[in-house]
Amino acid sequence: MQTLRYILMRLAKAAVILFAIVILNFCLIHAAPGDPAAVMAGEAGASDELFLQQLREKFGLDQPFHIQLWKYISGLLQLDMGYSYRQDAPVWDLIMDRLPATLLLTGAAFVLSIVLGVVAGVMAAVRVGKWADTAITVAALLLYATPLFWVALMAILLFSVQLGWFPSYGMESIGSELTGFRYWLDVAHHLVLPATTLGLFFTAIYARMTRASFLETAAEDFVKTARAKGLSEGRIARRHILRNAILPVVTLAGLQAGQIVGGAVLTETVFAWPGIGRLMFDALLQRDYNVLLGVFLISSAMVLLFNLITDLIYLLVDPRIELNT
Amino acid sequence: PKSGGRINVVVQPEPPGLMLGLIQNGPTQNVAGNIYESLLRYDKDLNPQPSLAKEWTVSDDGLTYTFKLHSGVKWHDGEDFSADDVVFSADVFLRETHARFRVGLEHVESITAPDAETVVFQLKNPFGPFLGMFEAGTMPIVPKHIYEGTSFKDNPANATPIGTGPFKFEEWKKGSYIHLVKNEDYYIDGLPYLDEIYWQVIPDAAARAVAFETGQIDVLPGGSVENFDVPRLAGMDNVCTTTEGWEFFAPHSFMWVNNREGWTAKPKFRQALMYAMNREFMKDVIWNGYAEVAHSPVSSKTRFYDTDVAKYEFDPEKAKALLDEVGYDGTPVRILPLPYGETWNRWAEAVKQNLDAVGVKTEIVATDVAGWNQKLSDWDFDLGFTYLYQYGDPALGVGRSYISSNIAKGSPWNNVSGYENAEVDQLFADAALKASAAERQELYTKAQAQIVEDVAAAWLLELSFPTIYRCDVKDLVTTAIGVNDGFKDAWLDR
Amino acid sequence: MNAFMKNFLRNKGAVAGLILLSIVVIVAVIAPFIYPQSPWTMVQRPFQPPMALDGFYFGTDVLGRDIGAGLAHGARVSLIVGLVSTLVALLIGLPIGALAGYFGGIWDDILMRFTEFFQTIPSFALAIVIVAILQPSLSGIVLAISIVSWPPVARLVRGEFLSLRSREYVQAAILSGLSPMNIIFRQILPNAISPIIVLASLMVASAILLESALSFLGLGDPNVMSWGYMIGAGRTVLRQAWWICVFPGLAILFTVLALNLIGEGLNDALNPRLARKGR
Amino acid sequence: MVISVKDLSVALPEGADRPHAMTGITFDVAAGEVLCIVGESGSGKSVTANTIMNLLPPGLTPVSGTIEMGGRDLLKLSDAEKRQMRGSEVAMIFQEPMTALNPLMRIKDQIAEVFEAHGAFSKEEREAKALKLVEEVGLPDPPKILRAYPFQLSGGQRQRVMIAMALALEPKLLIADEPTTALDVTTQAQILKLVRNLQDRHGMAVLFITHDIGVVAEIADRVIVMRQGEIVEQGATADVIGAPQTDYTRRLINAVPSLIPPAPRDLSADKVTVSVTGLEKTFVTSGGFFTPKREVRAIDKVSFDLKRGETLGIVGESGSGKSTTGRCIARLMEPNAGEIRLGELDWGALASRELRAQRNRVQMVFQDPYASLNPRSKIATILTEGAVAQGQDKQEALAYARELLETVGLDASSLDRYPHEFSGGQRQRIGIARALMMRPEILIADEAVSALDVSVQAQVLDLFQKLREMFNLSIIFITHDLCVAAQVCDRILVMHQGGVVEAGSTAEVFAAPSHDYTRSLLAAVPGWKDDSPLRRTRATG
Ligand SMILES: Nc1ncnc2c1ncn2[C@@H]1O[C@H](COP(=O)(O)OP(=O)(O)OP(=O)(O)O)[C@@H](O)[C@H]1O
Ligand SMILES: Nc1ncnc2c1ncn2[C@@H]1O[C@H](COP(=O)(O)OP(=O)(O)OP(=O)(O)O)[C@@H](O)[C@H]1O
Ligand SMILES: [Mg+2]
Ligand SMILES: [Mg+2]
Repeated sequence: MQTLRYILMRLAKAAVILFAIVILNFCLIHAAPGDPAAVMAGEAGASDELFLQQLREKFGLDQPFHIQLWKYISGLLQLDMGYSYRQDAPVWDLIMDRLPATLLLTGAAFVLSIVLGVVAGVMAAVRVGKWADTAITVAALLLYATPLFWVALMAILLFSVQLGWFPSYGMESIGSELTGFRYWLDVAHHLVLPATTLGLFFTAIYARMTRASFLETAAEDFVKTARAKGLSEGRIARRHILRNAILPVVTLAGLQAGQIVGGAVLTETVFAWPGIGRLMFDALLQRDYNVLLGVFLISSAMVLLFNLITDLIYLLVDPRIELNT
Repeated sequence: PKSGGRINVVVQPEPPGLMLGLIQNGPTQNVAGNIYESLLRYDKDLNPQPSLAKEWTVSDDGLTYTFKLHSGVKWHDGEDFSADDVVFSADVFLRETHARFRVGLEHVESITAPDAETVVFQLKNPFGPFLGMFEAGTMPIVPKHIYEGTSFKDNPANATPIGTGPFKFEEWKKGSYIHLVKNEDYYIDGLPYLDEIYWQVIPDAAARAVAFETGQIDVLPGGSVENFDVPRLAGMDNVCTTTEGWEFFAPHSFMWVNNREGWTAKPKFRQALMYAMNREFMKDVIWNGYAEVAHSPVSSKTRFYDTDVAKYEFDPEKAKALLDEVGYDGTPVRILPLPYGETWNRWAEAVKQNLDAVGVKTEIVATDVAGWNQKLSDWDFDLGFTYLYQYGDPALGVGRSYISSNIAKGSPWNNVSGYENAEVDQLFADAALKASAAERQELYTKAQAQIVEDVAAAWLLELSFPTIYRCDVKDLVTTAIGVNDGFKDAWLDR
Repeated sequence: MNAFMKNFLRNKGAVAGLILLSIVVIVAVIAPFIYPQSPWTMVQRPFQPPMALDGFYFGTDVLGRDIGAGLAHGARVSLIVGLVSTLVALLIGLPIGALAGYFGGIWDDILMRFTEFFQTIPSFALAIVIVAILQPSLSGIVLAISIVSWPPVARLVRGEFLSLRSREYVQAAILSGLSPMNIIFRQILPNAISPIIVLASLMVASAILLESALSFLGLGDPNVMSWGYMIGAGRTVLRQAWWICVFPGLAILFTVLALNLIGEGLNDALNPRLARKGR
Repeated sequence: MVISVKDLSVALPEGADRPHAMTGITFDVAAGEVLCIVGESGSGKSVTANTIMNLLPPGLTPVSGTIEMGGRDLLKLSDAEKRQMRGSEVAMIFQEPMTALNPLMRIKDQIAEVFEAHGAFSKEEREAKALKLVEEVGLPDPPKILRAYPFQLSGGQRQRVMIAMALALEPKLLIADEPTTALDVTTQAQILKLVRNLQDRHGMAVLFITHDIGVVAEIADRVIVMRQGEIVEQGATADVIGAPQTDYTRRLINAVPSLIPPAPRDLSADKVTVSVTGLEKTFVTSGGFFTPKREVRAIDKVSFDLKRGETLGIVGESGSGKSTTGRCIARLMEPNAGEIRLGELDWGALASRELRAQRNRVQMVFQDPYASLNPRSKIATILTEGAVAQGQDKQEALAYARELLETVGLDASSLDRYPHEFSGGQRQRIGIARALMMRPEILIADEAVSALDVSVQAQVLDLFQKLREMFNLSIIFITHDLCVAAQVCDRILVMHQGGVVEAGSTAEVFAAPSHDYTRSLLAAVPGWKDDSPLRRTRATG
């Protein structure tokens, strides 16, 4: 019951934040030079006043700013995210078209990074000071310091072009008309490179974080108690240290799970992954306001959702927690 | 030729829509040129060829154009195509939606369909380039039965384009690909040969190159990879390139030079700019040789180019002398690059270096398409990169950039420089209305000489966009618009 | 202070980082002397591999510009972007965090909601939008990076202030009748400074990465030579001329690495318990 | 003998304060015996215990000696044997009950884990055993405790859980490293009794480490006195405490504050400087997930008067509201109700600007000598900044600071140094000097000596007495230690759950406590039973 109330409270708060975000973004985006009509005119290779006026009228851009804002918001309140005139489709459809791809990519990257990161971090912490620790720490540092797009370029060069192991772009073999299991296998094959490159950076973060947290927890009193009980080191590491050390990692993961939705722009660009990061970037360049706002709204909502989920997970893992509403 | 097979082509950027009657930007034409058709096609010398019209006649006074249409043509939804569709498209639909086509319509008195397979265009006055206006991008024929009486821009059918072309729209997975399939009921037996075309969206130029290399892509239409990549890709086994298929467009690059204010308003200063630029270097290095130096507002690849036009060769000393003469005081000149990819950025940098070298201070103003458009439309620039199509005739593709009646804020496609010369205005006006090619040449030669003398704009290069494709793709580029309608004839030798 | 230096210098990684960073800083400072010409000047034939020509140890790029000159001048830009945007982020985040942490209550509520709000918007996307609005220019990029990177500062500072505020010496200062400003700046801030320094060193690193990512997307300032620009410009020819992209990539890698190593070193030397709060 | 330690030396890592933690110590513990190790901080008590457990932190290595138990040398065991030995033959409990249990595991699992680690019993049996253990250590509602997480238990309960875990496999030796230091007197008394009882019942040997002579007197059969890693004295408790052989031991014993208050002073003539009436403070914690919104009534209708030159002791166990009272009077915290007057002035109603101007009248000395001085400021700054803020001239303030430093027993040259260059006792003196710099009328000392070693504690207490006389201060002395209160306070206020349960002159309260709670507090003070050797020694000495 209390959980439910808590969740409802959080959702209400999230709605307020989202509302503020919508307004801010609306103002920001409209502050950018040019408008969608101008972009379309710019791309068309020919245009005149009439052409622009028709477009602006059609897009509703001829109306005063506050009316546009009001229309957008009242649309949202009716769960209507507006229409992309450029792409001639409802924003909701466009986003839903692309969202699964992004979720798949970031989800895979997320799972990969957290699993790999935690394992590497624990391995380093357990062997602190030994060569394995040094190797993991150095590797994590290097990954952390390398530009993501750079890794992506190198990965394509090596694994697609030189070795031919993985496709270099896209989410599926276009036109192969695979179905069922074979289809998913194909998608998985395409997923390897982008998910890995996107995940590696976060792997580095989790590894470093886990290592630090693990070492810190290992110095706590209850670990000494566990030793005094005669437990084996492996069991102490697993049941006592790791479980406590993982908590800050969970927090970070929650924060980042939301952020990588927006952060996938680079990966989606390099790998031509048809996700919403790319949709956002294109929409920005095309001043496709509604789409851009929609993507922002959705990804902010994701962030809030993931934060909530993290807090709920925290609740499961840590009995001490007192959630403040 | 063999039938069958599937082909993968890059489309870049992802088009905003495929309804060619509404949108005529590059990628839309690439894809939709195979869905929609017009009355004619043009061979590489810009001679008209049959398309929806199987034959046509022009009256001697140059005022009456009569087209006989193919019979048995069906729209992709199974409805019959008829001359009414043509009249509707030209007279109603495109009049409302197509800015460039409207220019031609000004010379048209009436468009009629005496019978279901005949269309007659009656002109008010002779209009030299009129026969060049029946290309799919200029005058796409749209289905009357779907659009008549509706709001064209909001018609839901825009999402599933219906044409008469050799390929039908099948699926568009946004951000990923557009799938076209063979039109089984195409009115020419045996055509097309291909079963399907996948137009793939790959946002990153390097990724496009890799996709071609790894065999996932068969055709890279012109401009889809950076020029630096072309020689490498062209050098691969079983890869062919061609610079053909751009004759109709003859892309012509130049910088708008703000003729209104600042130093660029001084003709001598503009001449100095011309002498300062090493356009051979730009051609060889930035365009990898896939270009020619542009000496005139008219492309050397189209009709009416004057080979004797005065040429500004690379001559920094002369540039400096001219700058001294006008007393240039070091006020920075703003360069607005074209936000179309790395090549264009490098180009702006090269221009900047050339100008810096003769002592002209410069500053590159980076923007995206929207910003570029806005700055040009608002005349907020000193030098602004652009490239324009010639559309086969100076009356269609050149005059618009230099005549004073075309000076208006709000569009980057009119006389953005703000060049005003009554004599030039008159020359263009006269030339358009002449039917005889010789008379027209004379007028255009005069116009070119004057515009070049005044440096109304800073011409850079006549661009070629090599199409890169696997050699087993045959007959890909057969017309003056290349892949835009190229898959009608293409076949796979596999 | 001495103990701090000793601690810091005992850390091999930190020393390596310091040396690396010093090299970068020195190169940035003396860039105009080793490469007096503008890095944009086309000085040689394009696409010359490293060492192929005398004096062009890093080769030339697509327009025949000296990559060495680009690296040296780019070091200035990258460092400036990193430092200035971190500074600006600190200027935003520090007061917000300090006020929230010190005064608590309603202030804390308002300021932290504000911070959360900025943390909710995906930061990279926000940076892109801001640059697009301001149109790519160095100041726009710096501002965008600052705007997306201040929230962690605010949170960290708030946390520190929250815990330091109840320290007994702060209570004693209140009892001494010192003004809130005095307490914030003289009593609390100096004690919160080590984690802030550590965070700042890491922020410089991420700002450099962020700038390069923006450049990669074509949102860099075209008038200044930065490493991100060089990679962005060179990636299309990565296959023909690896050196155009690889050297600036390595430069970023090493600089960011150095900053991270220093950050970790500072972390260990200044405050061994910071690791989890830092991010 | 359950265990015998012979000639044990443990080396410290390079850079430590001395080369060895202990050198050549020898002792043994017999079954059914409680052996106390006592000594000042850093004397090597914990290292000794950890060596026996084979739980030395990295860097510390036994360099000589043997620890014999059941015919084996514990130092020579393999890793597996060591693990086997821990928990089953030797068990250990630690000082900090708050952190010694895994916060994420239920009590049940933590106890059962001991069996599991040693492969004892089936799953069901383990649960049953755990239940029995929890009952045996006297925890209320055992099934509920088993299901609880550590954070849901009080400190004393957690320490009982620790003991239950230690007893699980009936070890022959129980090592307790200051298990009661962090607890209230009453809880401490219960735990000591529990240890004693259990030992009687199970007949095991107990090695009990403490720095509190009172605890030694209460529980030990035999005592070892350690200093600087060496044993300076050992023997039966009655002998060592009753008739200490070495100066060191004697000093330790004498430093223990006596529970016997000195003769009362006559203060009837003095003016009232502070008068508090009906003070209330309620904390509202925002509701949490498991805990609904909660109100804590930290203090409830507290009233008292304080005269010029008088010392008022506020005593009570943890959480009784002592600090809250002090902080409200210092106006570091706003009470919900009640009046505080300084003489005629309505102190509690001063607005913040006026308050800041008069802050100097009430000053505090804090508990933690490490946290109460700004580590980034020089002593000079720490001492003078308040005075300067009040408008005093910088040079004058410095001169006064020098004077005060000498008054509190520090060299004037200390001004140029930083806090970390001083010992805990010295820092506390600086803290006192800082308070005096403001020329206060009222000094509130919140647990001002609790963190100090007994010997240092005695000196600081003396200093307080001296200063009170010199400056004619009114002092509110907050402490949980009745012995300390007995030493310095003229009057005592006993607090319990936010309310004042008893107030009166120290002598009266100690001699004839009127409230049950006061009585239980007094009874819980270790080592002062009528027949205690400590009482004897202190009475004579
Ligand atoms: N991990 C360690 N590293 C270095 N020195 C240590 C370590 N643990 C203890 N020491 C040193 O060993 C000596 C004995 O310490 P120990 O902890 O046994 O003292 P103690 O008597 O238990 O003191 P306390 O009453 O403060 O707990 C001290 O000088 C201490 O500084
Ligand atoms: N800032 C606060 N917020 C909420 N509750 C508080 C706060 N400070 C104190 N309390 C609660 O008020 C009660 C009294 O606390 P106080 O610190 O006055 O006790 P104390 O007698 O000084 O105890 P100790 O001996 O442990 O210092 C306790 O229950 C405590 O939990
Ligand atoms: Mg100890
Ligand atoms: Mg207290």
